Amino acid sequence: MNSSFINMEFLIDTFFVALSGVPIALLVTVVALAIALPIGFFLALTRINEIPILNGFTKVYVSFVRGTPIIIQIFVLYSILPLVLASIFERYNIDFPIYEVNTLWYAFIIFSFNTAAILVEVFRSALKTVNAGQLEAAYSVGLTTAQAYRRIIIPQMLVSAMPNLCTATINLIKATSLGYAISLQEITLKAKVAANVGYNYLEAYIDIFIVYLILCITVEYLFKVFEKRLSRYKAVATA
Amino acid sequence: GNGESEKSSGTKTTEDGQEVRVVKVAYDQAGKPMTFIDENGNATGYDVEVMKLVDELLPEYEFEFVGTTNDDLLIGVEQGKYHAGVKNAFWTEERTQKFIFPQEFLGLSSAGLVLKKENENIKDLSDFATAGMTLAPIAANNAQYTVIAEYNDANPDNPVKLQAGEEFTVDVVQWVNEGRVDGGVIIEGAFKGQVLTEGGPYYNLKDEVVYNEFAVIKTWPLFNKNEQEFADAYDKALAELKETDKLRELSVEFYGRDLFEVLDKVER
Amino acid sequence: MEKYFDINYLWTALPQLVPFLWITLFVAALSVIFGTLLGLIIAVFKLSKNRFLQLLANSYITIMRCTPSIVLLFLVYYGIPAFADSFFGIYLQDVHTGVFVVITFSLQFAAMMAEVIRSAYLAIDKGQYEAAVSVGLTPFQAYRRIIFPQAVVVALPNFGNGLISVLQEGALAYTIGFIDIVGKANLIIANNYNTHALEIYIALAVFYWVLSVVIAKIFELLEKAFSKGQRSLKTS
Amino acid sequence: MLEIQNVHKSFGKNEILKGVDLSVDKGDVVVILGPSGSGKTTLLRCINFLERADQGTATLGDLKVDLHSASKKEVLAVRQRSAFVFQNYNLFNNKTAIENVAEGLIIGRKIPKEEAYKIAREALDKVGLSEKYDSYPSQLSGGQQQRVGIARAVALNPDVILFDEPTSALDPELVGEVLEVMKEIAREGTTMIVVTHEMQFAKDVAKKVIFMDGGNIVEEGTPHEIFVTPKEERTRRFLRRVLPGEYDFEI
Amino acid sequence: MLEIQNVHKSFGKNEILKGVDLSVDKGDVVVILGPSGSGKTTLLRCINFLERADQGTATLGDLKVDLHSASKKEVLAVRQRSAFVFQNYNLFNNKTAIENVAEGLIIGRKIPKEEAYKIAREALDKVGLSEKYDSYPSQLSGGQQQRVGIARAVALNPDVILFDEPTSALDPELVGEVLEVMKEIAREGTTMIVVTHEMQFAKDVAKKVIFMDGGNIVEEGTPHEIFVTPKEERTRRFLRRVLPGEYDFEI
Ligand SMILES: Nc1ncnc2c1ncn2[C@@H]1O[C@H](COP(=O)(O)OP(=O)(O)OP(=O)(O)O)[C@@H](O)[C@H]1O
Ligand SMILES: Nc1ncnc2c1ncn2[C@@H]1O[C@H](COP(=O)(O)OP(=O)(O)OP(=O)(O)O)[C@@H](O)[C@H]1O
Ligand SMILES: [Mg+2]
Ligand SMILES: [Mg+2]
Repeated sequence: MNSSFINMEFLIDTFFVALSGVPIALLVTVVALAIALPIGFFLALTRINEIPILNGFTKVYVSFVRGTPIIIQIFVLYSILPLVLASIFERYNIDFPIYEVNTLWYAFIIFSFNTAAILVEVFRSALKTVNAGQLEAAYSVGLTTAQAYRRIIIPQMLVSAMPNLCTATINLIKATSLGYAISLQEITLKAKVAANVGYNYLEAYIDIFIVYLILCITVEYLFKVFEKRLSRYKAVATA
Repeated sequence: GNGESEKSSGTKTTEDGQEVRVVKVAYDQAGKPMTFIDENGNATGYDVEVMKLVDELLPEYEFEFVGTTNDDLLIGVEQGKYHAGVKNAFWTEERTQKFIFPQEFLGLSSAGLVLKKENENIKDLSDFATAGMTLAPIAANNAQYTVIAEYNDANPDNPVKLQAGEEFTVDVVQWVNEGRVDGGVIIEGAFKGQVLTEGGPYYNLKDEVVYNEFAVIKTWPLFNKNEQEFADAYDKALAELKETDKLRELSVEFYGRDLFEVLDKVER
Repeated sequence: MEKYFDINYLWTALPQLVPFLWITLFVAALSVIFGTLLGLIIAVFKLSKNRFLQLLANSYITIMRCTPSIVLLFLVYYGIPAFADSFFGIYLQDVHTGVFVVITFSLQFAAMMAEVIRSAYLAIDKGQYEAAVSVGLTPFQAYRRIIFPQAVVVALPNFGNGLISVLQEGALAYTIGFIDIVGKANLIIANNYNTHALEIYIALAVFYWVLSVVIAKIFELLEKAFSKGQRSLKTS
Repeated sequence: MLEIQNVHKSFGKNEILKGVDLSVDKGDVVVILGPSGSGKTTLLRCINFLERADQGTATLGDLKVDLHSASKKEVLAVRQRSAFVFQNYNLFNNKTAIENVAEGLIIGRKIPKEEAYKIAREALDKVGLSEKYDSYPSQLSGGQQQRVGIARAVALNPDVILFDEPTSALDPELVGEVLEVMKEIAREGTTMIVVTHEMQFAKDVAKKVIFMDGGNIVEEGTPHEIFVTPKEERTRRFLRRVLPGEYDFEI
Repeated sequence: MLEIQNVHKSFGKNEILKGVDLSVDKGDVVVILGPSGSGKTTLLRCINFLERADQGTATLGDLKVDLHSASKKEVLAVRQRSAFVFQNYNLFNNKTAIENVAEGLIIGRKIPKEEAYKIAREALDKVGLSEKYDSYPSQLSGGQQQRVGIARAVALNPDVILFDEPTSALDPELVGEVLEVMKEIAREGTTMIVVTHEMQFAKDVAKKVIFMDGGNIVEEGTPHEIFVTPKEERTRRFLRRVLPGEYDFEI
């Protein structure tokens, strides 16, 4: 065993550097989810109810997001967005300092854009698991559609959506690691910057690995707890 | 690094019975004009061409050039996957713990700021910092990052806002011209290739942006820690080369300028 | 923005990228083959009654699930040779980069497939197995002739999704110097002094998009072909 | 009380209901019989707007609506005056028995929570589920679930309750308990339209029996008229198939 | 023909079968009755090794096996001499009707393909499905599916066929067709053990009726003994709940 191979001191120091990127990674995750959840749900409804134009739009949108690597999405949006906005602002003489916008905003937009498309599919399949009879029963006792969704359909749908939501969240957290490409001050970038000084890349990647592992396992655990609470009503039928 | 890897490097015997050691020299395949792959798929660039000259002077070695990425080059040379690597690397104290820096530097690199024409008066980093300007992100594994970071360490009261990013997402010249940032760090050769060469991608911007050199820096090949012998051989060859005009010619070919003329002003 | 966006870069990039498409597909195909085999083993572990094997399978799946591909890629690429060297004195530095790429994505695909295979297996009603043995088939015959063909149908859509995602993860392989379609795109960009990357990346996106649509279509057809006799899931 | 006129309904090119008329007086129980696919379920669903009819009207007390073009408000009004008991219960899976019953009262009828729960408890007591207030549907047997379904309908105190084969998803042994509850409710004077194959129930409880086939009402009359002296050959053929050979029907 | 002795089976701490003995003579039909949860299904499943009993023996002709510790070879031997008709059919979803019937013959019994298909066709003809050879289960009605299930069992020409509530998943109108087929097969002299709630069938066909409760055989006898003059109070209580009030049993 070659002890000089891994620099323990650096490994430990950089662990904390990597850890300091966690708040940003989580912030991006939470904001992206907060934006993507309602949009994803709304678009899922347009798919299920086959609303003419929106349905087609959603299909293309989802197929693009699922069909192309996220790193490419990040890059394309990061390049195009300011160009498009700048030329729009120019045309309408809006004086907005588009280039002084913090990268964090790009991260919010990009990851929301991506996550919303993923959630469309999550919600669509979850909605399908709720028996149509539930909606009919709600109607039959005099609930309106909105009331029926809020009180009966969504709580049940969430339960079957939970595992996929968990996966989507974990994938989102992992995807923020690609935020390094747009200078997002998250885990990977921080560790890599630290590694650059002495070229301690292997150590840095081990640290990144550990941080993500802790982060994602925690998230996984929280989801499990939440799922259990949500699905109380599914209590094993005692025959 | 470790001892065993040495055994594995191949050896060949030439017709006249001499033992020839095959060594792998990695280069950053995306580092035009220092190191890159030309249209025919061959390794070239200033650093690579110098190493080819070195190879010619070292009959006991045969160089095998391996194109790769920055990150891989650094780790690969450190681990011994490659025996040496060229990537327009600058010297830092920390790096000497991981790699052998030879006695003789490989070449010179002119680093400067890309600015809009109207900001021509910004001559160096301290002007830039004083003006409170924004700098395009630099890849964390790029030596330019270290240069700026070192400037900031030396001038804690007038630092440049430094951001790490990724090479391929930042189109420096375009960003400056758009106004997305006020300035960006660039190597002179790259600037000339993009903007000043007819047919270059941003030749149309030649009157819009300027290049203001702030430093000329020595660049080094990196050797694996166990390759002292190889590094010594390199030193011998390079000293020989510096007696000739060959390096100057390559500098003109790839950077459009003989940087050795300003060698006495180079600080690091 | 016309100044910056020059569609010519896109057109000239397309034909240059095509020859590298097959490398991307080749890597994905190998990863899918090895990943499926490994995934099958892990699924069997997870379905087994042995607590230790279950733990092993669960840990494997969790770790793979929680590791960003790029991190896994680097750990495999640098970790395996270092490990082999330090502990066994085996020299792996000459091994082609592609091998590490395939290992990485096989490991990842296996975790995905383990879950796909497991849930497909569980989706088949136990009664099918019971009916098979009750007419005198051996357990092995029952799996091969009755359970397996039905489970394949269930697994197909998820398998297709997994395939698409492996293709996409492959986009990160260039970071260790692997020249597939993304690597080639990066070389083209480098040869333009890192300019006009946007056009090249859009060209890439087009490739990936078309590819994924084609794959999804193929799997839809496969599913239809394989599911003769299956009830359509439309609930009346 | 409830009068339905000229209900037409097609799915695609299939005409399922071909102009059905039906009237129920207050407090009466009407049983609908008919072979599978004859349109019994569809008729009930059209009355409650779970399907939109192509044509037809419904008069519920003083409320007259067009079954094809009723406004959202009218639909809600009809639903608040009627209740539906489903073949497969359709209890809200995410709510306990008492919440299931109270839901329509609190949200649909805007009855204060406390009062709603009081009504819900009474309804559950009536169907013999005093012990099961806080059980989720998944913790109840089929017969218990259907009794919650009935309590949910009864609690709304609707003008009419529509039952769609309420016992056909139950194990044979559990059928009895549900029929018993239904008889009890009928005895209290609730207006009911019941689709069922339970002849004994029809005989004991129905004021009127309707035989449907192919989207039309073929014959209607008292249980005695339909079971013992059916006029139509189609009715006779159907009864012969459904009633066991030795079934000796006496009224 | 088939003799079962002292079968014990527990799931966890629940003892489901508490030492059941049973014997069937060649060509006889035995009907097993009993409340839900009494262990009827478990008993049949133990005989066919779909569950491993904790204790017990079975003698099938000259083959005697231990229900707890039989070897793989013995299990296969028992399964090849017996057949099982499942409550919910369990047809192979990925195979057509005729493939369903032929599968066991070709793969299990190693009968040449052509001959197997000939046998399969005959079996399907016997249950009245000559038109449906190439239909997949999803294209058949419940009654038709169950008839394929019976054909699949009959084609194997087993020493005994085990039926587990073969009509209870069927719509009331479809029950008749399946019972008819079963009667026909019984008449041909096939040995059968049938768990069912169809009293009429038991009355018409059974040589012996067995009443189980709580994992034990409570009473057994001819249909007349069990239905008309049951000795045990538990039997009487059960029959009262299952048979309609006015059911007038005559033998
Ligand atoms: N949503 C629908 N789309 C298309 N056809 C339908 C739909 N709902 C019902 N049908 C068809 O309408 C016909 C009548 O159905 P309905 O459920 O009303 O019959 P039913 O008398 O209730 O029969 P059952 O006794 O089997 O419940 C059937 O042929 C059925 O296939
Ligand atoms: N795999 C199992 N694990 C645990 N308990 C089981 C299992 N299978 C059956 N049981 C239990 O064994 C008891 C008897 O079940 P069994 O299915 O044999 O009853 P049955 O007489 O066939 O009833 P039914 O008429 O409802 O089909 C039930 O209480 C059931 O819950
Ligand atoms: Mg119906
Ligand atoms: Mg049973």
